[in-house]
Amino acid sequence: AERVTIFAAASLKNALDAVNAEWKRQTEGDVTASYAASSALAKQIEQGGPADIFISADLAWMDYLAEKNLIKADSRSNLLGNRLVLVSAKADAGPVDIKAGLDLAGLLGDGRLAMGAVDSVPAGKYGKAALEKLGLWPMVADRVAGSESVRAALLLVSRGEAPYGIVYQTDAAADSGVKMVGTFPEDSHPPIIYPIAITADSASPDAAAYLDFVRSPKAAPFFEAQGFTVLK
Amino acid sequence: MDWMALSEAEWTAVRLSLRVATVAMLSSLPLALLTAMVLARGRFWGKSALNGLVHMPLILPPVVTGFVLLLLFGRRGPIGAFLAEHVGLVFSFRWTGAALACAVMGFPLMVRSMRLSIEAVDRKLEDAAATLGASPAWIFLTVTLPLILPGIVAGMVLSFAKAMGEFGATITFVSNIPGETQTLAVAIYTFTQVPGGDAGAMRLTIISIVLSMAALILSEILAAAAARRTVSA
Amino acid sequence: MDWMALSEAEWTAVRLSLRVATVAMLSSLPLALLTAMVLARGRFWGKSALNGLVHMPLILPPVVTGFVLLLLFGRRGPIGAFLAEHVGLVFSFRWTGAALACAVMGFPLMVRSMRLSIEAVDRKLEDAAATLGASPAWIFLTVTLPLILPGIVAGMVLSFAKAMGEFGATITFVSNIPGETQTLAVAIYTFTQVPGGDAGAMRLTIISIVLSMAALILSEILAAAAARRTVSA
Amino acid sequence: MSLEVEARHRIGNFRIDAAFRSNGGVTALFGRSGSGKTTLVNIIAGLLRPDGGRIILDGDVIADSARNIFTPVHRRRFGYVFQEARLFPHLTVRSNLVYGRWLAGAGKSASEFTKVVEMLGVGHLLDRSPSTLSGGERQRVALGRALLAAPRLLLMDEPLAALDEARKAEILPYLERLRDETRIPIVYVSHSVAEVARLAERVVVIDDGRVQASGEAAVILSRPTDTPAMARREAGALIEGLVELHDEAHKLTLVRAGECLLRVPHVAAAPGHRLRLYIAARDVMLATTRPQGISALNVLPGTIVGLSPAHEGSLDVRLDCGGNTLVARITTLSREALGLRPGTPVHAIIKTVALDY
Amino acid sequence: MSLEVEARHRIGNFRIDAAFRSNGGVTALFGRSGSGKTTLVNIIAGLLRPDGGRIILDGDVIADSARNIFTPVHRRRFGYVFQEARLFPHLTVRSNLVYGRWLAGAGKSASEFTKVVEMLGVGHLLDRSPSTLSGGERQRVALGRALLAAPRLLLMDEPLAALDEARKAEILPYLERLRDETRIPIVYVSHSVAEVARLAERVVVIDDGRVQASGEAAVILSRPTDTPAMARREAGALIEGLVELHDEAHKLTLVRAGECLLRVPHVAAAPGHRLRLYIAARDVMLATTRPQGISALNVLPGTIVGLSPAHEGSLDVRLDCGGNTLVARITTLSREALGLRPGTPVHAIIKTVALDY
Ligand SMILES: Nc1ncnc2c1ncn2[C@@H]1O[C@H](COP(=O)(O)OP(=O)(O)OP(=O)(O)O)[C@@H](O)[C@H]1O
Ligand SMILES: Nc1ncnc2c1ncn2[C@@H]1O[C@H](COP(=O)(O)OP(=O)(O)OP(=O)(O)O)[C@@H](O)[C@H]1O
Ligand SMILES: [Mg+2]
Ligand SMILES: [Mg+2]
Repeated sequence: AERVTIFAAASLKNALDAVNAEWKRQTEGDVTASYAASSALAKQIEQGGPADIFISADLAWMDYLAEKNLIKADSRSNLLGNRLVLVSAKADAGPVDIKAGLDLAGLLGDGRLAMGAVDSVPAGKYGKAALEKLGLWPMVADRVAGSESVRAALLLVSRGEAPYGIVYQTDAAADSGVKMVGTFPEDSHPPIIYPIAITADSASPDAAAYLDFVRSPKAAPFFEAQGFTVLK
Repeated sequence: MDWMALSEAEWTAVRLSLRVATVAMLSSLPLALLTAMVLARGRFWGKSALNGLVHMPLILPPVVTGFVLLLLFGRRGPIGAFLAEHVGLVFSFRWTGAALACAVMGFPLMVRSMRLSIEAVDRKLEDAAATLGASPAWIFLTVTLPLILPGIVAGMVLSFAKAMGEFGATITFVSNIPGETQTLAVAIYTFTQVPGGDAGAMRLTIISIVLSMAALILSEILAAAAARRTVSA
Repeated sequence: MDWMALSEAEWTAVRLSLRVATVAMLSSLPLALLTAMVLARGRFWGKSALNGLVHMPLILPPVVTGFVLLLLFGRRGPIGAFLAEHVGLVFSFRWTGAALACAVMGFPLMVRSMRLSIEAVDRKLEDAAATLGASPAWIFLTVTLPLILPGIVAGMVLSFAKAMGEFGATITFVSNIPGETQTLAVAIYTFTQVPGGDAGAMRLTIISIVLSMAALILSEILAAAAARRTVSA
Repeated sequence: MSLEVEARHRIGNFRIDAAFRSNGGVTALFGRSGSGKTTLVNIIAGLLRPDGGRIILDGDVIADSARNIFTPVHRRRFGYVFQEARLFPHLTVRSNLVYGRWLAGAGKSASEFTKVVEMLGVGHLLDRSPSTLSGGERQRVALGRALLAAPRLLLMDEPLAALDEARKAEILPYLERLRDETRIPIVYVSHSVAEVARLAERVVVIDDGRVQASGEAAVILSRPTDTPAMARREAGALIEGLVELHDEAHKLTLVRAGECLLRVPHVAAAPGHRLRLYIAARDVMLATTRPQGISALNVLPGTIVGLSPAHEGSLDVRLDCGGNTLVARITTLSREALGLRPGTPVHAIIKTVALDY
Repeated sequence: MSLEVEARHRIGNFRIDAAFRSNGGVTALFGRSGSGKTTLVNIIAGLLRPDGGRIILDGDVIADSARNIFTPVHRRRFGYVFQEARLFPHLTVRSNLVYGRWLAGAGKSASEFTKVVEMLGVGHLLDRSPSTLSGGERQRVALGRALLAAPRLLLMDEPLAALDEARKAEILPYLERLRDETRIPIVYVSHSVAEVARLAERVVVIDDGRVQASGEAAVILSRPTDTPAMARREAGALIEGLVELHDEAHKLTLVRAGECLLRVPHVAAAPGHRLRLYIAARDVMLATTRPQGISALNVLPGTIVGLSPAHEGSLDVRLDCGGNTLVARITTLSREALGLRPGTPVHAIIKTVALDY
C-alpha cells in the first residue's frame, strides 16, 4: 500500500499515534504523521509539503487552505470536538460554576490566568471568546498569561505560577497536577473543532481509505480515550 | 509608509525588546566573563561538566530550557522562591523573566566568544604586569580585560542578537503578556500563528532587523576602535 | 534502566539528529570560514550589510527563519526549485532540509568564533611565510588555518550544539516527519505538546545531553591538542 | 644589599641547578645561547616556580621551597627587562612607562620620569602605540618601564642587545649611576664582555644550566677558559685601581693599581674613587726593552707568570705588573722571536684609548 | 649581481626617502635605533608597499611605482631574517626550518639542511616547539629558515644580535662563504662595526629615513663622523689586500696591501685571494722610531696625512702607509709628546691578534 502522510496539530499526537497503529495493524498500510503547529503545517502544505491529509487544531487554518484550493473540498469534515475547562493547581480549590457574573478576578487574587495566547493559540482564542461571551473578559483581560500552547498554560498552573488556567479538557484530564474545577458552557464559545481534509496535491490512493478509517467507529475509541469528542 | 506605522502595542513591544535584550546582555556579562575565565584558565575536576552546563541552553530545545527555567526560577521553584523572598526579585510573568530567559539562551554564545579571546591572550604580558607590581585583580583589569575586548564585544553582540530573536524559552517561561513579557520576537511569533498575520509579522520583523542592525554597526565601530589600539606589538 | 530503552522510532531520531548536526556543521564550515575571513580582513562597501545578514538567523525568531527557508528553499521556492532541477538537491521535507535549517541557525555562531580567531592572528607570521615563498592560498592553509583552529573548533562546537537543540526553524521548514525530518529536538518538542509526554521528553532530552556532552568533550580534547602546539612563541 | 639565589628546576629535557650569591651591585649572568640564563632570571622574578631552591634578598626570604615560602611575583617588586620587550599593546608608550610607576606609589617624581625618558630618547614616542615602534625603541621603552617601577632589584635580560653603540654609550652611564647611587642590586644578562666588564661586580658563568664559574668580575673575566660564551678575542684581565688625579688639559685620569700608574681617558670620579678596568688581552703588547717614542702612554714593567697553550697561532701570556695580573695575547711567532718564558721581565704596553669604552 | 633600491614612504610622522645601489655582496644598513632600517628592509621585501620608488635586482624590475610594477612578496623569493624571530608557533623547529625550503623545490639537498642545522647548533631542537626555545635559539632557527629557502637575496635585520660571541664567531664565516660562494646579495642590518667591517662590501648609513652616506665599506668605515650610530671606539679604516702566503707553522697569513705586508691570523683563503681588513683606530699605535723587541708583528712605515680635531682628549691620526689609509687614535698628550703633525714620518704598530675576529 502507498504511504499516507498526515499533517496534524501537535495536540493530537497521542490519539492519532494510537489510531495510526491500529490502521497499520488492520490494513498493513503505511502511515506517517508530522505533528506541528497548525500554522506551520498549513504553510508547508501551501509550499508543497508532502501531506495527504491535514488535521488542523482550528477551523481558521483549514479555511486558509480551502481558500487557496489546497484541499479537496469534498473531503473536508469536522473530525473532533473538545471542551474548554477551568483548572486549578490547588487541590483544595472548590468547584467553580462558570457563568456570567462569576468573580473570576476574585478567584485569581493577585495571580494570573494561564491560557493559550489569545491571538494565536486556538485554545486561547476559544477561551477569550468564552470569557467575552460571559462578560468576564474585561475583568481579566490584563491578567491573562498567554502561553505558546495549551500544554504550557497547563504547566503554569501545575507549577503554581498561575492559580487558574483555561485549557482543553483533553489536556486537563491527563495531568494529575491540576484539578478541573469547571467546564465552560458549550455555547459560550465557537465550537472547538478539529477539521480534517485531504490535500489537493495528495497522490496517495490510500488517503481516502485512511480518512474513512479515521472517521469510522474503529478509530473513535482512541480519540475518546484522550478526551476528545468524536463528531459525526 | 503608512504600512510601517506602529501601533501603540507594537511600540511597547519594541521598547520591551530593547530593554530585555540590553538587560539580558549586560546582566549576563559578569558571570559569562567569570565562566569564560574559569573555562579558559582553570584546571579542576568537573570542568567538562561546567562546560557542558554552559552549552545546555544551546543543546536543549528552547521550550525545554523554558520549562527548566520555570521549574527553577518560577514562583515555586527553589531559586525563584528564594530570590523572591530574600532579594525581592521576581521573574514569573515579569519582563525580568524574559530577560533571564534571553540571558540564559545567549549565555553559551557569550562565554564561547570570551573564552576564545582569553585563550588567545599572551600570558607573557600578564607576567610582565606582575613584575611591575600589579596584583592578579589589577592585571585582569588593566591587561587581560582590554586585550579580550574583541571577545567581549563579540559575545555581547551575539547575546543581544539572540535576545532579539528568542521566543521559545521566553514564552514558555513567562508567557506572552503584552507590555510585560511580549517581546518583538514573541509578537512576531504570535502573528505567524494566525492566518493573514504575515504582514504584521513582516512589519515587526523589519523593525527587529533595523534595531539589530543598528546595534550591530555600533558594536563593529566599538570593536574596530578597540582593535586599532591593540594591534599586536 | 528499562525506562531508558529507546524505541525504534527514537533510535531513528537519534541517528537522524547526529547526521543532521554533523552535516550541518561540516557543510557550513567552508562558507562560514570564507565569510569570517571576508568580515575579518575585507574592506569593502556593504560589509555591514553582510555582517547583518550573517546575524539574521540569530535576530529573527526561528519560526521566521524557518518560514523564510520554506519560501526560498521549498519545492516552489526560487532557490529550492533551481537546486532541485539543476543539482538534484532537494531540501523540502527531507533530512537535508533539516540540516540546512540547522546550518543556517548555527551559521552566525560559527562565523563569529572564526572571525574572532582570525582577527587575533598575528599577520606578521603570514608576512614571514610570504617571504619564504608561500602564496596567499598556501599561507592560508599552512599558517592562518592552523592558527585559527581554536576558533574553528569553537565554531563547530557551537554549530553542532545548536543543531542538536534547533527545532523552531526545522519544524517550520521541513515539518516533523519521523525518520526524515524528526530530529531529537523536534521529537522532544512534540512530546511537550501532548499530555503525558513529559517522560518521553525527559528521556530524549537526556539522550540529547549525553550525545552533546560526548561531542563537547571530544572537541575540548581536540582544542587542547591544538592549543598545546600553538602556545604563542 | 645581598642576593642569594639557589634553584633547581627541570623543563622538558633542560635541567637547571644553579646557585650564586652577590653582595649587591651588578651581577652578570654570562653564558652561551640556551645555557639557562633567562630561565634563571625567570625563577628569580618568580615567573617560574622552581622544583626547589631559594631566593634571599637582603636577609628577606623571597622564596624557599624547603619552607614552602613563595612570594608572588607582584609582591617581589623586582623590575624585569625582558629579552623581548613585552610592551602592553593596548597602552600608549607613556602608559607603558608609567604602568609600574603608578603602582609603586608616589615614590617616583615627575622629574624622574623626565630624566628616564630623556636618557632613553623616547620623548617623541610617548603618545604612540607600541606596535609602531622600531625594535630598538621598543627595547628602550621596556627598559624605562622597569626602571620607573621603583624596583628593589633589577633583572635585565640582554637589555641593550638591539641598540646601536651610540645609544648604548648613553644608557650605560645611567645604569652605572643607578648601581652606584641607589645601590639597587642588578642581575644583568649580556653577551657583551665590554658591558659586563664595565658594569658587573660579580660574574656568574652558566653552562647548560649549571654554574660553571662565579666570582669577582676581575677574577672571572681574566680566565677566558671559564667563559666559553666569550669569544677568544674578548679575553682579558680586570684590574682594580684608585683614581689618583685628573689631567684636565689632556682629558686623562691617572689611576693607581698596585704599584702601577695607568693613564686612562678621563673618568668622572673624584680622586680616591675605586675604579675597575678591563684590559683585553688583545690590547696588550709586550716588549723586551722599554720602547721609546711611541704613542702608547702606559708602559708597565712586569714579569711573565705563565703562558697558556698556543691556540690557532696565538697564546695568552700572564704577567704580574706591580701586583696586577695582566693578560697579553701574542702570536707564537712573537713568543719565539722574543724568547718569552715564565720569569722573563717584559714591558706591557697599553694604549690609553684602548681603555675607553 | 646588482641591487638598486629607491624608496619614498611615510608612516605616521616618519618619512623615509632613501636610495642606494650595490653590486652584489653584502650591503650593510647602518643607523641609529629608529632611523628606518627595518622600514627600508620591509620595503625591499615587499611587505610594505612604498608611496614611491623602485627595486631592481640584477636588471629585473621587482617593483617600480612609476610603472606600477609590484611583485608580490612570495614571488620575490627574498629570504628575510626578521628582527624578531617570527617563528611559526604551530610548527616544530624542523618544520619551521624546512618551510621555505620545501616551497623552493628540490633546490636544496638534505646535506644543505644538515650543514645549516649543524652550523647553527639547532640539531637538538628539531622536534621542539618554538615556544620552548631560548631567545638565541629562536634567532638561530629564524636564520636557518631564511637560509634554507634558497633565496635570491637575503635580508637580515640584526640577525646575530641575541647571540653570544662564540656563536657569532661560528656563524659569521658561514655568511662569508655564502657571500663568496653563492654570490647571493645580502642586505645586512647591524649595529656591530666588527660584523659590518667583516662582511660588508658597501655600507649605507641611514639617518632619520635618509641616506646620510653610502659607498664602499672601506671608505665609509674610515669616516666615523658619517656614522653617528658607530661609537667612537669603533672608528677605523678598511684596507684591501691580497693573500700572499701562509705561515702554517705559526698559523699566520701574510697579506700584501699596497706596498705593505701585514701578518694576520691564519685565513682560509688561497694565495692571491682578495681580503678586506678592518683596522680599528684604537688598535693602531704610532711610534716615531722603529721599535725593537716588541711582540707586535706589524710595523708599517708611513706618513701622517691629517689629524682630526681632538675630542675628549683623543684624536684620530690619518696615515698613508704604502698606499693604504690607516687611522690611529691617540691621546692629545701623545701627540704633544711625539710632536705629530701632517707630514711627520711615523711607524704604525698593529698587533696581529688585533686583526683576529
Ligand atoms: N606606524 C607608525 N607610525 C609612526 N611611526 C612609525 C610607524 N612605524 C614605524 N614608525 C617609526 O619609523 C621609524 C623607523 O622605524 P624602523 O623600525 O625602520 O627603525 P630601525 O632603523 O629598524 O630601528 P631599530 O634599530 O631600533 O630597529 C621609527 O622611529 C618608528 O618609530
Ligand atoms: N618548555 C621547554 N621545554 C624544553 N626545553 C626548554 C623549555 N623551555 C626552555 N627550554 C630550554 O632551556 C634552555 C635554557 O633556556 P633559556 O631561555 O634560559 O636560555 P638562555 O640562556 O636565556 O639563552 P639565550 O641567550 O639564547 O636567550 C634552552 O636550551 C631551551 O631550549
Ligand atoms: Mg635568554
Ligand atoms: Mg629595526
